[in-house]
Amino acid sequence: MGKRVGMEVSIAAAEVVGLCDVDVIAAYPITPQTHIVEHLSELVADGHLDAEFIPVESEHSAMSTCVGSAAAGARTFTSTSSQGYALMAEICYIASSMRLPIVMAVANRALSAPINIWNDHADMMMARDTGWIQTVAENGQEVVDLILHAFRVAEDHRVLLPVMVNLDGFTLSHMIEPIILPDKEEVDRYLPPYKPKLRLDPQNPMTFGPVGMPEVYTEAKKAQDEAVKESKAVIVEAWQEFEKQFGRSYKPVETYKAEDAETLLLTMGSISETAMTAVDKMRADGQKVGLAHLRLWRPFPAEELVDAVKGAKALAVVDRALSLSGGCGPVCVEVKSTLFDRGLSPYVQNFLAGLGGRDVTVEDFETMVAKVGDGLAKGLPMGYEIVNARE
Amino acid sequence: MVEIRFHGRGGQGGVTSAELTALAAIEEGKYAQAFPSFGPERRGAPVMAFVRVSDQQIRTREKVYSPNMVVVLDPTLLEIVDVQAGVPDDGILVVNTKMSVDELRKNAGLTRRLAVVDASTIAIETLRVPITNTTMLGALIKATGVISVDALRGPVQKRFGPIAEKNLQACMRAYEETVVEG
Amino acid sequence: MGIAAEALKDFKGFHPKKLPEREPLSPGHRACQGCGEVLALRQVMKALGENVVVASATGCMEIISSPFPQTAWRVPWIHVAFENAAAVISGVESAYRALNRKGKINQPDVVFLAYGGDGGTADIGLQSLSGALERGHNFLYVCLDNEAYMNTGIQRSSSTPYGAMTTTSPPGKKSIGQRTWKKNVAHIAAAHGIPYVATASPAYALDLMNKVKKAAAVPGPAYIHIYSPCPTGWRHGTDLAIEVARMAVLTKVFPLYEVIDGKWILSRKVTKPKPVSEYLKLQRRFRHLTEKEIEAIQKRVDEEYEQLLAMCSLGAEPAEGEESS
Amino acid sequence: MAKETGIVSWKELELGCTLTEPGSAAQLKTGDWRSMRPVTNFELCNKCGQCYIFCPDMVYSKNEEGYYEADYYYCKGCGICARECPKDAIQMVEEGD
Repeated sequence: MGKRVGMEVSIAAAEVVGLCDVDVIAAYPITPQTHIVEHLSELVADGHLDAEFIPVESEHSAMSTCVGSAAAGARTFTSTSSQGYALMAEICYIASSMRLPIVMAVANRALSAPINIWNDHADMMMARDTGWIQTVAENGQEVVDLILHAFRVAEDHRVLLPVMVNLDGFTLSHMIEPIILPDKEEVDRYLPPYKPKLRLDPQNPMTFGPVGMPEVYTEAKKAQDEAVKESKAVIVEAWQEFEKQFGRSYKPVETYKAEDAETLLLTMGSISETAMTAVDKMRADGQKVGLAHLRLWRPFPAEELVDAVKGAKALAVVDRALSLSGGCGPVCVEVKSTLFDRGLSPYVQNFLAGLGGRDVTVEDFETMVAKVGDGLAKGLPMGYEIVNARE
Repeated sequence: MVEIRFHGRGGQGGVTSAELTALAAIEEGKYAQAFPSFGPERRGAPVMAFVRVSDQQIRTREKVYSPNMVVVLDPTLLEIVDVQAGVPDDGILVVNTKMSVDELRKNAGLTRRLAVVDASTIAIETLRVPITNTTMLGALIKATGVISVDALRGPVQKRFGPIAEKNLQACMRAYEETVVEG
Repeated sequence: MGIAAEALKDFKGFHPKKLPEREPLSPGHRACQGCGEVLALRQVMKALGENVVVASATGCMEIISSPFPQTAWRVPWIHVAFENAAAVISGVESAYRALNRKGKINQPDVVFLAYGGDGGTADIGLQSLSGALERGHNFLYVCLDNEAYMNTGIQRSSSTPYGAMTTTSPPGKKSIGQRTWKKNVAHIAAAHGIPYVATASPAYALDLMNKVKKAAAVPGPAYIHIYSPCPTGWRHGTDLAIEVARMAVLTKVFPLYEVIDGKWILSRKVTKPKPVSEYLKLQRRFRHLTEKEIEAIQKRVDEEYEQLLAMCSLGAEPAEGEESS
Repeated sequence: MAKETGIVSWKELELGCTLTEPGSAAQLKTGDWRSMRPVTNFELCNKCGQCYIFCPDMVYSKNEEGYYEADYYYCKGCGICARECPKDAIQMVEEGD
């Protein structure tokens, strides 16, 4: 059993990658991801991790190198943030389409302009349609657990898709907090050695990445879409196994005091913890408020979401990235679409909060809940607002 | 839950103070968070770092707005930073200064409970450098008891290696010399 | 002795009468009639053999060899995107290094090839190429230079020669066609201080194949810049690829040389060069050029060749009495 | 035939559309592209192999007597071989003649 220690979350992330017998790491520094790759390069330099650490010249090359490495059959890791993700985005689509089980930690950060190194979810939302599996951590322990989980899911032959583990930049990445790191035997028990299904091998030559003309592109995308959807069962199964072995439980959509809640907050990422504190406070005041928080962003857990929110009259959905001028933020789009498809129509308000490192406080959540209650009572139109934008 | 704010200058070790405090608390089996003020400030600029310590799991990712405890690592900051901002009435300020409590209260216009220690002198005499991070942890421990010196030992060893013992000496001497307002 | 020279000290070239029969790139590919680029690639692959992994940039050679559901590749091959073949092969090479070291595979002798056209090399892929060369991966990068973006319809690149007509450097009342001089990527590669750099031409097939064999034998990065005539884009007959490629060498337009451990070596000295006009007139992409412009090109070609000769002479022992005191 | 034409169900696609049959393009009859065909006069041929090494389409192969024979299944009729033959042993003739 691993020991509970205080450490920076980025260091813990690198440590668990080191425990996973990674073969190749290719990365380019960008704040706030840097501590993860710095520590990985130290682990390699000190001989604690037997891997190739490739200090590439850009994020585009980081992901390209990862694609080459994974196609050659190596367990492959990288990490980035924000603009770095934007630069590698082209290749992220290809990594997923080629079904390569790369694991990437993204220390979530806002996108320029204005340039801003602080946390929001613009980068992970840009990755929404790439076909990567995306999980979301709310604290340091979850970062460690989800990275370990990511390798197991990605490499499962029923899945073979890349996995992005999202952790809020600074708010998580630079936080020192208690972490239980698993020991090597525990990791080995949970994570079998990587056995590639297809591989670039002169003894069995294959052509990776052929031209897909109109006759096959549709089928290729259909197959990929099915694979991403089907991955959910394996993701859940791997979490169940994780709970059996480590005792910590994860679900695609998690809830907090939601059973009898009339109003639900819906969040994703580290603000979910603050939201729990807000729920406690409002519950103490006699309000029937609860929380649903997304652990899994892609594949989108529609059924689990419906189960979590179907009893609520009103939802306050918090987004941390904009879809400028669209009907609402990307999380809320998904929520509304899911509910509409099933004939559910609670009152939904969307709050764009915590942009570019702006704090999201307990008080902010209380205000959101009050606004939703007010809107529902008065029949105000549903929509979105950018929280705390000064007039 | 207690919240602590450290004021220092970039490069002086304020962030290290915060980290060591959290690590010591975790060593004691408590829950803790430590984080810097994530800014673009570079060496020399006034910076802050924060710590939360609790017996229960900490479920907030808010910034620290109302610290119960404030540690000022550099006396020159008193003139340029409102170190008392957000501190509740029953909060305490632990300040590196050559002044007495009374002098400090008068000169700096501080209204909260005070603890003072000449950490710069202790650091120079013990460590030969005016880096007061571990020294001020001795003062914090004396003034608040938020962590114990014993729990600090491990994290300091790990962080400072060969100079850990000297840092612990400075810490202990500050513990002895800190004057805490009644 | 440098690492390349050390690796090549017992080098044996191919015998012209006993070239390997293997065709790692199969027939049935869909290159244009008379394509000089696919011919160059065929020669490269014949030289490399089957124990190889290939990363391809987007471009003609990718499109013509891999449309689903058939592949012209008999060796493992990967195409990812336009600008990143060097980064992709970095990953493949590193994976093999790690997996061999960790005992997960036992394939220590695999050769790694990345190739791209001039667009994928001189323009959009230059950063990725530079990164891979600088990091010292053990691979060969081949630029198949047909001097424009042929795959997308003959647009100019930084490798398009001065005066050439392309669809984005059209000659007109205010333009003579391409207004810039060709970027020299072989020199850029050499500036990385890698063990092996060469230029080659499919018209000198044995020379090309021997250079590829050397590049594969050298540890660390190697770069070969291969002149690749494109009858479609250069507007010449489908039977002229070799003639044009040969003329490029004989007019000093495309000199053949090697840079081994930083030492520049001319592969063949052109002692009685033909006039550049002989080369230009074979291709309709140059037919709008006036005497004045042809003179300017001739001057530039002569200057660059003199520079190259000077660089090649640097490796020679200084003549007696020339030493400075 | 589905495999040759690529008209397949999404369920039949290999992972990531990877092609697992090496060199399957050799099935493609690029000889259909040709309007002129090279014909070698072996009486003039000196077996130098220029036609072989300069062919972009891997058309030529050595027969038992050491002469290079064209495989018209692949020959696109570019004419490089005829042009480069040092003995003028190869003539391009119109298809159908």
